[in-house]
Amino acid sequence: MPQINMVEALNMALREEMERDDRVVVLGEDIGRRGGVFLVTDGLIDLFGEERVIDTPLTELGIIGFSIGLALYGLRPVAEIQFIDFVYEAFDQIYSNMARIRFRSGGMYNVPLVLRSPCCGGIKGGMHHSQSPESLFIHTTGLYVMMPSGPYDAKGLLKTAIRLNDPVIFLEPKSIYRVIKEEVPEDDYTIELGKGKIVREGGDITLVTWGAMVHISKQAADIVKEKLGVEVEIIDLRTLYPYDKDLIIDSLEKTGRMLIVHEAPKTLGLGSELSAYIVEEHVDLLYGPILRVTGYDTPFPLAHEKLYMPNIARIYNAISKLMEY
Amino acid sequence: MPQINMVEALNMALREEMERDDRVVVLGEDIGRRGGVFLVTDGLIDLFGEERVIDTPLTELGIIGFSIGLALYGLRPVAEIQFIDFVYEAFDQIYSNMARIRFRSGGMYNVPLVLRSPCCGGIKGGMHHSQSPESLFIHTTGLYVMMPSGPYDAKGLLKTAIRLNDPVIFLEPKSIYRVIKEEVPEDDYTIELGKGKIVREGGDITLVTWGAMVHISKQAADIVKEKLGVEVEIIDLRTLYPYDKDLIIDSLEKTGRMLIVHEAPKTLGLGSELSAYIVEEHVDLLYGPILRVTGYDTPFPLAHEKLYMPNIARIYNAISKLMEY
Amino acid sequence: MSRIVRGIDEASIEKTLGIYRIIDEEGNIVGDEPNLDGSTLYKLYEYMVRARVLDEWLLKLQRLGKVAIHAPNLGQEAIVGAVTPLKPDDWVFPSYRDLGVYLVRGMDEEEILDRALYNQDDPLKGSDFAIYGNRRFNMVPTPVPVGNQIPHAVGVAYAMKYLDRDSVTMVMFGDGATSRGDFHAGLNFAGVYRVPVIFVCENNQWAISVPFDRQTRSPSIAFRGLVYGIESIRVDGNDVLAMYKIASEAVEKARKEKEPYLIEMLTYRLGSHTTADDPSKYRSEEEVNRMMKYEPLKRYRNYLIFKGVLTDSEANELYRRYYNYIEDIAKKVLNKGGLPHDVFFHNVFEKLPWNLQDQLREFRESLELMKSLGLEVD
Amino acid sequence: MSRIVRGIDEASIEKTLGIYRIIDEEGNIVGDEPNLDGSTLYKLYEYMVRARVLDEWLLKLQRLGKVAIHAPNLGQEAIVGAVTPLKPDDWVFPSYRDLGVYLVRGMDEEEILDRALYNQDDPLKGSDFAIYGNRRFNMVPTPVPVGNQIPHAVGVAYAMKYLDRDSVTMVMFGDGATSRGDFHAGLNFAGVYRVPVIFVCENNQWAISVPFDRQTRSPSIAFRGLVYGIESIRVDGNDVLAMYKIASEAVEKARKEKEPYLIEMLTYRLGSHTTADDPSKYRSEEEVNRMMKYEPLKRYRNYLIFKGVLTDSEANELYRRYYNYIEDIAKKVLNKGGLPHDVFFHNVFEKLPWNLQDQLREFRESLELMKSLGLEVD
Ligand SMILES: Cc1ncc(C[n+]2csc(CCOP(=O)(O)OP(=O)(O)O)c2C)c(N)n1
Ligand SMILES: Cc1ncc(C[n+]2csc(CCOP(=O)(O)OP(=O)(O)O)c2C)c(N)n1
Ligand SMILES: [Mg+2]
Ligand SMILES: [Mg+2]
Repeated sequence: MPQINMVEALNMALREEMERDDRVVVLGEDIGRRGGVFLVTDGLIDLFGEERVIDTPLTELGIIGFSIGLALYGLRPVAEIQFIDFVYEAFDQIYSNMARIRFRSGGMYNVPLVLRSPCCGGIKGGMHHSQSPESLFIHTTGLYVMMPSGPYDAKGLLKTAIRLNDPVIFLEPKSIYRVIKEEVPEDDYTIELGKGKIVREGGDITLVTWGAMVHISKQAADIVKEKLGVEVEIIDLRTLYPYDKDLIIDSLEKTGRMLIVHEAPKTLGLGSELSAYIVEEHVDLLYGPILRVTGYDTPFPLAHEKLYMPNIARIYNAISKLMEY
Repeated sequence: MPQINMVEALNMALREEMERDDRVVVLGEDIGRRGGVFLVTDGLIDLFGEERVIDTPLTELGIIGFSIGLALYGLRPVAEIQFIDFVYEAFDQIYSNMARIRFRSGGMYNVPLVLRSPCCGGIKGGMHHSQSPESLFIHTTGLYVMMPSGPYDAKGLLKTAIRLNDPVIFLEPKSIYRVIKEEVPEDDYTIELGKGKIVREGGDITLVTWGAMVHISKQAADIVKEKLGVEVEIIDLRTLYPYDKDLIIDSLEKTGRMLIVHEAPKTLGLGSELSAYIVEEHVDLLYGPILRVTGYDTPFPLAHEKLYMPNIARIYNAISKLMEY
Repeated sequence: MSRIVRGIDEASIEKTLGIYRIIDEEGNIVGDEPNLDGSTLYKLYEYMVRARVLDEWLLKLQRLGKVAIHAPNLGQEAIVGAVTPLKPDDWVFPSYRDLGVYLVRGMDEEEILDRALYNQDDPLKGSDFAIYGNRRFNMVPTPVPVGNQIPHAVGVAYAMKYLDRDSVTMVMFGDGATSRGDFHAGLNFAGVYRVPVIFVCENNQWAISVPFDRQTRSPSIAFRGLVYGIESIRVDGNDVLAMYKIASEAVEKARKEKEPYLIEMLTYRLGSHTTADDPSKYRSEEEVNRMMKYEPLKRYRNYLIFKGVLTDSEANELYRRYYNYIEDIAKKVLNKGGLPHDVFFHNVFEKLPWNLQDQLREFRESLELMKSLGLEVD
Repeated sequence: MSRIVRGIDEASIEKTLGIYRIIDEEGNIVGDEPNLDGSTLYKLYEYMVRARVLDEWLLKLQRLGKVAIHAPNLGQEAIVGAVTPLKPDDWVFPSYRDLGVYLVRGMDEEEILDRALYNQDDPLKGSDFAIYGNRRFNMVPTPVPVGNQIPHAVGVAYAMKYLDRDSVTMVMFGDGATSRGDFHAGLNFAGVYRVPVIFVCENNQWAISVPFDRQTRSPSIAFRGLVYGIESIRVDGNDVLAMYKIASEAVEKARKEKEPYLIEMLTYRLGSHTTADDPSKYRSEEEVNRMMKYEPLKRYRNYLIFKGVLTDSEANELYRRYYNYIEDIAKKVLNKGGLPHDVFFHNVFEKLPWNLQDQLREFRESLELMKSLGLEVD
């Protein structure tokens, strides 16, 4: 099996789903001839024509509002927002409609719409090409939220998302679009909603993370092992809502120590919910505090983004602190 | 001193600030002749004319985008969003501009804009006249967020908000607009940003809350005292970002038990951050878990809103559980 | 300026600046009557009467504290003319002020009252107030944020065309809604993709307290349609025949040519914005009285009497019949039980995620506790 | 259709559907020349040359890996004509493709390069890429989300009028931006409130890969202005004299009458969207070559030579002079140091709230730790 990157895996997922079900359509800015600015939709217009691979005018509100209509009538739109940082014009459509139509209609209508978008930092994208706003969607109620950390998961999760009968926010960490290659089968496989994965086993600390931070966390874990002899278990959540609480609890039963790593700003990043949930329901599992290594509570900067984002030193530091308990 | 309600107190604050500083202007839908649908701006158009009391077209994006311009040029706009549930069309302007212009411009420009809006449930307003989205603003980074629980604080906080050189989201729990009356001086007083208040003293449990939930919490505390003999200390945060961590810590030093009550959905409600912060930095103060009594993770319903919102029984229940530690 | 630039010519502009009408405020014929048989003419009247009577009842039930809020449709009943040409498979996105639309689509008074009272039979299960809809009638419940439904309708129309269906979509919204991004995006998409959607803007001159002049400086709403490449017309929205005729043409064009269409229904909101409003703060009674003479029922009744389709006493009898009919229904629906306590946990997702399962468990415990504490369960 | 409905008459519509120009693509005079002295005529040319040379240098620095991203302005240099009539107290909201605008406002090449490299002298302190602005020049840095600045400009213009200032505001944006809610809301507010704002839409036919036809079915962008009650005109945007003349009129009108104005600058994006783009995927080289003959510098040079304001060799010399000038500046700025590591903690708020103080402390510790772990501090 050849190794492919995440862009290719996503492209494969879209192509296969479009072949499988002609209700699947893709739309967004520059996703046609241009193939998307990151080429995730590359070539689809040649295969499926411009009625199924729909270039839109420049309005995110329009893209999502229109996609909701497509979904109401039974299509399965996959809408690309060019960068998640541009989604906010559509926030009313997302918050008040995409997430609420099933509820508003007493269950008569549903919105099987996937909003996929490149997210997160690491490409020197500055304030508006780097953000990690998953919290906003998770708090909305009515949306599933996913973020893969590599090509294999990306394909399987996107297929799952497309087949769900409820709306999904599908976030793609762009900094690893082309960096990580994996074997990705041409078969039809899906990855269950709400299931995380242990990507590194260890008995001392449970490190919960997702997206590109999985890889930084692994590097940090190796250094920590080497320098401190500490074994870190790393959980890649993959689905951020609903997150895999059982996997976290099982791991904490071994380790008793918890660290969360994410790129989003600390205050009300998903880390706060994970921490609060464990303290509320499973405080007895803990030896000490739950720590968070996250983006700072500032806008995402262009200058020194590598220092703004969680890095090995900060993870190392948090692990050392946790090992004091 | 006569007793007045929150609507009157807010009206007084606006009038006094407009008299004090002619850069203060108010704007929004139906805030002129109509005086706002809750009458917070009632009479201002007669005093200050329609150039300072500006009825706008029906677009929240327009209201906030335009207000940002007013603020950039040195005015001090107070923009009303008729219900906070309608703010989302403006979310791009809020998230990408109102909260980011100081940062984007390297500190050269600032946006002294107050977005005030009725929020929260309790008036049978259904999905789109009842929500408590403070988390979205707190996580944005770059916004101050306030929510008063009574007339006196409402006046003082609004004056503080208007005089700050940074943007403020000012949320007004509409269910208590006319229910609670207090003595409110005609003087010019302000309430410091970031300072909470102990509204009930007690040594057993620290209950952190804000807005209309302050009053439900007080009622619950009385019942708990009567039935269980437990003394609850209630903190009204007043400012939600930055929240008054010192007041919480001081109280926890006495009580060792923490309960958070808010109307917003549980997952990633501000309660999660308060909990995560205490566990991260002050875990040693705690005897057991930190509990949350909140809105459920569903859209805000019309039917049975009183059961959806935190109520006395749920608070009672949480307190009983906490007292097991 | 007679050259045509992308559909912009003198005639197309004139259509957006004039006012198309067939009968005047006295019921006199001043335009081209459509070719309709007596029973169709009568049906239009009957729907308008039903809408008006139902409106009165909803106001009454609101005053009695049974209905939380109601947005009166007094003066705007001629909207029934816009929906009558539609087929059952066509989709409608109504506004919140559209009692006549719900009735024409097949929703009956009982279902509307169940909804207004959100009792056990509420089809929308107590989700929100003052909104109506039902999949059975291909009528999507209105989002309360004004204008949200506009791009939805365009998406539905695109899907109809994509799936080669013979259907069209119609969407209603007010003059205030035209200021929103949803309007701009929706009409632009429709213009670019050429889909079978009919936009009906009920320009009732007011958005709560904001008059049309303060909402926009566009010479008309219809004129706005031209910048999206959409054929547009301004119609006397209190003339149900004009509404019917133009809508029929628009629906046919949309169905056959897969083309969008904008109808500005020029009308006037005679009542308060909602039962929570106090219009005396911002507009004079004199203006309302002046506008009363243009209201749609009286003129159409005169026309029908002139045509021999109706007599005065038949008209009065029709009104009384529906008044009593709704009185009976009101009694019935007021006696129905409420929705289950845990109703709001359902219909968030197809299946409850674990956190909602946990919360539902806690919720049920809390109901027990309420009882044991002697607290009232709502 | 000669009757006037709120400013809609034949002439006003014609202005939005025609193309106003003064010199053609060969530099021949085909319209009314403005009355300008030689030095003003020369200045316009000099700014265009500076913009073009700077553009070339930014592309070069990007290829060398020194600049992260650049949005070329090749072909759109005549935008300098729009800003030249403004006074220092007037405010400008530029777009990201507006090198000439920054120069006319007084920002020099060194500051622009400091910004592009976000070095220690970056006035915007490393906040974002490809944006420019400075309070000293009353030029607000562009938000990256397309169109956000449009309602801001209207607010500033309102404040100018409210405070009785003698100033006006000008805002630039692309054809793609007209699809956004910001455009719709901004123009509507300007139309309703009658404020001194000049909208300049640089319609360069493309929004990345989306051609104008797929962006909107409006016959022109200028035509769109009419629905907001705004006087509007379409101008040959590669004719710097036409741009200058119309902008002068618009600025004067805005200043005196406190009225909004929309100028559609009809132009063409000759380069890629940004250095990250690959236009070969969506448009033909043949189209670009065809459009090259309309580019603004050549035709204006011909005109100036014809007018005796410039010789061919002076023109070449001017180009070379700026080329070398920027070469020197590039060397200088590349040697400047970077911004402090903790720069991003500042300018979130006027004062650091406690959580940012705590985080700043942790941040400083982490820098120490990085060093001790032998990790590179960026
Ligand atoms: C986005 C949004 N903002 C504000 C409101 C509050 N509101 C409800 S109806 C209304 C006026 C609507 O006017 P119009 O569109 O003309 O419809 P009409 O009520 O006249 O039928 C307003 C401001 C809302 N529902 N949605
Ligand atoms: C809201 C938003 N969506 C998407 C983008 C990505 N993007 C950057 S420029 C651009 C095209 C802009 O086209 P236009 O407005 O015509 O300006 P031009 O680049 O042609 O000067 C797009 C889609 C963005 N910056 N902002
Ligand atoms: Mg209206
Ligand atoms: Mg363009």
